[in-house]
Amino acid sequence: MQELFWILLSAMVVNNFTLSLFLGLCPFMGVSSRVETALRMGAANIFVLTITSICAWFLNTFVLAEAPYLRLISFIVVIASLVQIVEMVIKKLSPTLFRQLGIFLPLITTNCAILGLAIFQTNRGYGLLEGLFFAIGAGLGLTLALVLMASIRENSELASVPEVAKGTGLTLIIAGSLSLAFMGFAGLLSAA
Amino acid sequence: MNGALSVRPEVPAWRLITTMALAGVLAGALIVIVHQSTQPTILRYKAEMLRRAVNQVLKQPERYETLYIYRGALIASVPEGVQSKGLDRLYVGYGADDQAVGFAIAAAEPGFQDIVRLIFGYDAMAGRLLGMKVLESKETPGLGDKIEKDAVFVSQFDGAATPLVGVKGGRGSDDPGEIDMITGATISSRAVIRIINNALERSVPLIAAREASR
Amino acid sequence: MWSVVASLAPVVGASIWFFGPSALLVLIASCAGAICTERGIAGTRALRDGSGTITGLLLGLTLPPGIPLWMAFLGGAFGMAFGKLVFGGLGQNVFNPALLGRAFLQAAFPVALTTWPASASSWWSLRGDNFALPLMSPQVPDALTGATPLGLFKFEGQGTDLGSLLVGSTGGSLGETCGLIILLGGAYLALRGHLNWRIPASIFASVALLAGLLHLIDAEQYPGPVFMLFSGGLMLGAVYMATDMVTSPVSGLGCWVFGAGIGALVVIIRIWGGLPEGVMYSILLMNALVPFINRVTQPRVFGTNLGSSAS
Amino acid sequence: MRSLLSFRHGVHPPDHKQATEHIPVRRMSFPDEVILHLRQHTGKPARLCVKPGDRVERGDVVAQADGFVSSPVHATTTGTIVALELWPHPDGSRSQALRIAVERHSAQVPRPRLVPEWRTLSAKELIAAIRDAGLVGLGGAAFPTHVKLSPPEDKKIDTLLINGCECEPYLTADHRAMVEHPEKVQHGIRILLHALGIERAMIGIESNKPDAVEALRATLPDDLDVTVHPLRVKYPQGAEKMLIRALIGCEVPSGGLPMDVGVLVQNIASVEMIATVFESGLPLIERTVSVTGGGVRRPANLTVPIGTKLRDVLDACGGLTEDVEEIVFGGPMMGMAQADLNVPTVKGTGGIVVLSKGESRQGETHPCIRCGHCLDACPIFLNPQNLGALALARRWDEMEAQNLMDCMLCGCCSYACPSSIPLSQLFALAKTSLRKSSIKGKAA
Amino acid sequence: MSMSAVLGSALTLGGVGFVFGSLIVLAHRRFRVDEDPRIDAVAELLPGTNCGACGLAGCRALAEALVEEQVQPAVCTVMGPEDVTDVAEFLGVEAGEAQKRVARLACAGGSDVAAQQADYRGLQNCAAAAEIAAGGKGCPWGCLGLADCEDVCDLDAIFMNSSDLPVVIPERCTACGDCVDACPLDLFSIMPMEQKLFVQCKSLLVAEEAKDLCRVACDGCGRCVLDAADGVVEMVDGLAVIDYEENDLAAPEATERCPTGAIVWLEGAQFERDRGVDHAPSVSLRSATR
Amino acid sequence: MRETTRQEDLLRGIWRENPVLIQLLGLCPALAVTNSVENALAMGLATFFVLCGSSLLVSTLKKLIPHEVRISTYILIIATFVTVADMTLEAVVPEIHKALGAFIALIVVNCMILGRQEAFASKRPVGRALLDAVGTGVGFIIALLLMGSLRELLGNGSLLGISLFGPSYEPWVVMILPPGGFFALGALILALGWIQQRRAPRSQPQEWPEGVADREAA
Repeated sequence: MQELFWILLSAMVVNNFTLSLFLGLCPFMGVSSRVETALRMGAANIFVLTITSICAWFLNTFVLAEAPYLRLISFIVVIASLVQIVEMVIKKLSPTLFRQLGIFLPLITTNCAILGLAIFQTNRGYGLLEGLFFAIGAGLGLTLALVLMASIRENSELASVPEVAKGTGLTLIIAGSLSLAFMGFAGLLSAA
Repeated sequence: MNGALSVRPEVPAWRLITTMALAGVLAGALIVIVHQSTQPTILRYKAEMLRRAVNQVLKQPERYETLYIYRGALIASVPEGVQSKGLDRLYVGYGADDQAVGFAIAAAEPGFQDIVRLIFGYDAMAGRLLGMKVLESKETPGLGDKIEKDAVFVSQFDGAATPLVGVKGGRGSDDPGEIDMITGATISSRAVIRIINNALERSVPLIAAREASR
Repeated sequence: MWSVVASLAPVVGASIWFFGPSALLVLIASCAGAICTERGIAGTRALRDGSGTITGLLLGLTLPPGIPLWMAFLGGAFGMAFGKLVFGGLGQNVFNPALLGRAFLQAAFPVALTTWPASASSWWSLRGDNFALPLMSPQVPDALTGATPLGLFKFEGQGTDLGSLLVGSTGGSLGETCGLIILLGGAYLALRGHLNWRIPASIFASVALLAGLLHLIDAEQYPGPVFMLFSGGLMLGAVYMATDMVTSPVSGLGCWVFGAGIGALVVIIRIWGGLPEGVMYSILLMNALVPFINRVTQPRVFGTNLGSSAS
Repeated sequence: MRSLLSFRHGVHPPDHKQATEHIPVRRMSFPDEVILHLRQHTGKPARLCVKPGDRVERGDVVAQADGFVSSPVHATTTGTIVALELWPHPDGSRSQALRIAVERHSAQVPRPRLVPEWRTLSAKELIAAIRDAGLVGLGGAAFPTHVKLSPPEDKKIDTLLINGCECEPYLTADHRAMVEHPEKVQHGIRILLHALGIERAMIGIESNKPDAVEALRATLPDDLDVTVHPLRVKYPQGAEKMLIRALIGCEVPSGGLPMDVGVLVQNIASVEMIATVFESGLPLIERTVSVTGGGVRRPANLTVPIGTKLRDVLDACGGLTEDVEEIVFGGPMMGMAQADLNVPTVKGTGGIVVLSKGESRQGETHPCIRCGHCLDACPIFLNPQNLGALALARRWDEMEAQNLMDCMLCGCCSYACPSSIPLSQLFALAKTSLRKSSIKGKAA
Repeated sequence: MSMSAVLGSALTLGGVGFVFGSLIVLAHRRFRVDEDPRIDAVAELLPGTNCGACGLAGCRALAEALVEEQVQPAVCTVMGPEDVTDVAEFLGVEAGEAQKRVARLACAGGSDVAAQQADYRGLQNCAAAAEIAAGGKGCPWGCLGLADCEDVCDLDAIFMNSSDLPVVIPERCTACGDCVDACPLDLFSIMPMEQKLFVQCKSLLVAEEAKDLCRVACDGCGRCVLDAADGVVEMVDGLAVIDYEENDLAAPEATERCPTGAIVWLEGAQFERDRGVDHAPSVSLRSATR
Repeated sequence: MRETTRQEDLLRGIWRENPVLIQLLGLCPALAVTNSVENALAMGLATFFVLCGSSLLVSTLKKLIPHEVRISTYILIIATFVTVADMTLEAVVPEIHKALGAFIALIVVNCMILGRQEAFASKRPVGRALLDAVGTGVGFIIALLLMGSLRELLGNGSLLGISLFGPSYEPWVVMILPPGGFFALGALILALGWIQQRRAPRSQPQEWPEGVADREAA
């Protein structure tokens, strides 16, 4: 149990996917100007990451055991297609949910966090349960980073930011500062 | 403006499917060919790395062999029909007289920043360590990564009595079980000690059982 | 702003009393870093309201006395440039610039930032290699290094007696050792209306509560609330850093949430984290949350959600 | 002091009332010319019913109410109508106004007229009489009184609140009215209660006017449920919603009116004026104005004919000092700055505050440091800090979503701001912009 | 490892490709949104500034309207004439006549000619100043000169001249109407360039009173009414008003006897022509990272 | 789309439309693996290889790939090249491969590569597509090298492992940690913006009309 908890916390805050592994930077820079959007993007991410984790575990265990060299290409093709199919299913079953989350799904397909999760999970040899905790932790971490960034950017929108720093410059500096602040979580639960 | 303004004609379904399938076939073929030509080099390198690590922590044995942990016991060769791939393993080194000099045990647990992966040699007879080598860590450069790079720290593990006890630097005690921790990197140092102690806790009964059965 | 500087005078005085000329040098260097950067980048637009001096002083007070001066200067410059000026200057920043500078230094030079002087031969002697050449490592003899009360507790399980914690005769950063003087300065500021008393109050309350609970559960493993309150940078952080108006919530409720969050994070990092001290990171993390807190703690507008009294 | 009734938040500006609070009200002599704006009240401007060249006597109707939410305008002096022309209005614009040349040697005695015996009138007739007298709320907004007295059928009024707070600094006209004519105030209350058909009235007075509390308590009627309540000295205690919160203890719903909680609020000056109307038969043609501030040589409370030019009022008070900085109609917190000495007083003008250099708060604006003082000051619990930032970015719609429309522009936030950010001015312009765009939206 | 492995993986991936190719085809057929493909094609040609000068909500909306032949390509004044022709040819419609429109300011009372009554010291923007005694300017209809229009103009088509009047650069103005919305005194209006006769004043005051407040105010003398063709200019409440329905009859003669110069004949920009400055400032470069 | 010359195709990606510094594509590798020049160079070369390879293939096959499945096909092609690059690096420079870790595989989801296919290679002749890919790839390498040298220089006092400041240099450890990546790129972009801003008004100062000049002076 302790180990699962550590996996979750590690992916969420200690080695936050975005702030220390630089995964999912595109949405982090792009979809982080409004808190509502960021929250929904985060939720969509948690969802897709969970699916990916299960998917990757399945592929690793049953399909790719003999041909690990096809791992990358299978991951990307399967994940991309799966996300598309999930998108369609949601569209069909719940238009409300689709409006809330669905529009982000295509954006997530080519998000490095998703592929990154699958690869890290494989490299670390996580099982199904460990993988799930890892995925949820990573998703929560992404959401946390996105929401923090979005609320800060909303705030800075009203500030007299110097012309050169507007946009990316400031976003990167904020990201750096967040990353610096998250260093405080280093060693969490592993000091004992 | 030229031909940019044209409306795309409908494409028949079979063409879409064939394109995808064909692309898949080509991709698969290409990957396998490259895989086959690079695989030997990669495997050779990996084996070489492992050999070096084991040799280092076992203090240059004559030879070593791999033991698999299978159903709670150490075995030298995997029974028929069992995949060796997924099994945990350790390595036993032999001296010139073909006596086992020690076991190389790999272990991984969270350190300060992320997982620390290390291998250490263990002399089961004397209950002492032979050496320790960190294989992979993401500890703070210049501080935590001293567990890997600080020769003084690493050399303490040569011949250290188990279980290990970490002490704050500068005490100058001669107790062989005491490891002087790195100033400013107490957590990382402690992690190394903890990883080794935990791994021993797991492995020592296995080793004892194997010795007993001999 | 200058009144905040004035209220810091006793803290500065105490740090010089405890750490000798080193303290003064470090403070001057960090202030110089902050002020030069402000003037250099913002030019004439830079405000002469003392906010640069506060940033420099607060940064200096969180540094160990033996730190090379070039590092103190760099920290001030970094905090000012990336913590404040890129956001558009006074009033627009999200993170406390002094703490950002300190966090940067901590991440950049972890060894120098955790080297505490054990004792000095005389008041006049320097507490470390203050005059190390720019970009070069300080030369610190081992005999000089000591440990902070929190470090002692975390890594060696040793307590420190309450009297020395209160008076400040322990190892630590320049301005962090003497809790009583800091409280005094805070009280002065609160009376003048320059400080929102809710923030330190909620920080103290949540730290005391959480630490007290844990202490009740296992007094051996977890230190008592008084030790938690008076050790490390908690006093300085709670009174002078967390209360920076720009980087704290605007509404009363928001301030309570903010303070409670800092307190909780401090206890979490100190007890379960890898670092002995977490005040700086706690405040920075909660700084990052402030815009979000402000969003969710908008005051209830007069005449809305009246419940039964409306009819 | 803690036990006194009040509301939450608000500010404590220095009251500066000592200059005039002990000086009895005096009447100013008639000026040479009065300017009567047709738009002196909230609602539709009055419709002219005289023409240039006509001679009018004091109290004659010169413009009829045009519709229900409107109010007639009466000649405030005897004289000849010179012209109808565009004249500076206290709100800064130019609007249609009558110029009346005052008859030099007239006794200014009004025509003999019938004084309505209010006790014999039905509520409806009484309200009609109030309308014909051109009565509007004299607290500043100048909302026609008869409209206020005719709530819709489904709103039951059970309490009349009398606002004797006069929480704006400097102003003392209401204070003097309460001290000098408590019996008139009680009389006015009696008439209003009769018009509303209820028996309960509460008078709220800030506790810095103990003599007023004393005077009104001494004259309380025996047959009606009228009570006097000293209130904490705090701005804006006199705002309707704040007064209701203090006296009744409930909040007027956001976007609602006092009648939604069964209350009607009247200002002391209006109450006194109602009594005057029914005692003398004269319509609303003059009122007491506090002329005060460091920029006036002889501060005073003057009874001034409505339509007197600012210049003439100031002359009656000894003129301006050398270091005048700013002239404000109304109080310094919510009043309107004036740019032209030819501006005439209107029905809603209860104070003329002339600020000298030392008094005028013209601090240099600094960046917002998010200290939150404005949140602690705002009596209706808005977030002026955020609203101000949004206003600077012209994001009006978001401001509306954050309840900007509940802002009553009391100015507490601007007063509390240590960086001297003109927050309430920003909100005023945001409200104007929103009103403009909503009109446009309706038109489209 | 041999040929069989190569074949195996090739077939595996080929199969994967086949399956997902089919899936995509299925999805494509089933969930397609029917949209005229020409809309995309046209939208690509449009400038993409979403300026709104065409009167529609952005370029995409214009593309839709163009395809449905509700408007003619020339309503887009931002796109070059060749592009207009391209779009027209592609859609097989008439290009239509582009009518260049610009924002015009109905006030010429700069700080050099208009009287100032009081000092305004509050927030330095027009909207705020308009709230306080009309910003201290004598004429309550007059331009406050605090540049709200310049601030809201995204195209840098407005700059304030030395007497604090906004000058619209016709070459840059896309007639988006942002300045019209921003001006608290409603002084701006969007007008076709063809409408050259223009009254640069909104003051309803007449005679000396008008001229006391501003030397270039319309004082309601009525000379222009007499000098112009019948029905072109009319006096309404002491202000000359031009009936643009009769624009064809308008001629510069109407401005000749104006004692204040309130009525003008505009060939290009307002105000700047007399000063001999007729070229636009270069566009300031924005950071490319935005 | 405007016609471009060959020279433009090649040079555009290198600086004016630099994928990382200007277009902000491929930030993940630009931040994650640039803590030393060596890693940055390896990553840059691998990406360069993938980009050129897939551009070449995509523009060759553009007629055969139907519009509807183009993205899926591109991803397939890119993934193939990435796998090839991954294996080659592992065989040839195992140390660097270990340092780059999963980020080699993540080249697949580098938006820059897919972006070039979609925007350029799928519409242009093979030669042009290759020129564009080379330009963009070189631009990417340059950006990575800039980041790598800045971070290695400050964070380790060395370039390509060669110590520059002597043994007593105090490294800024933070620069090779994640926050350092963000700060380094942020600072680079700020510096570029600042240079651009400084240069912009000076280029055509005399063309400003009187009124504007007055206001600028005031």
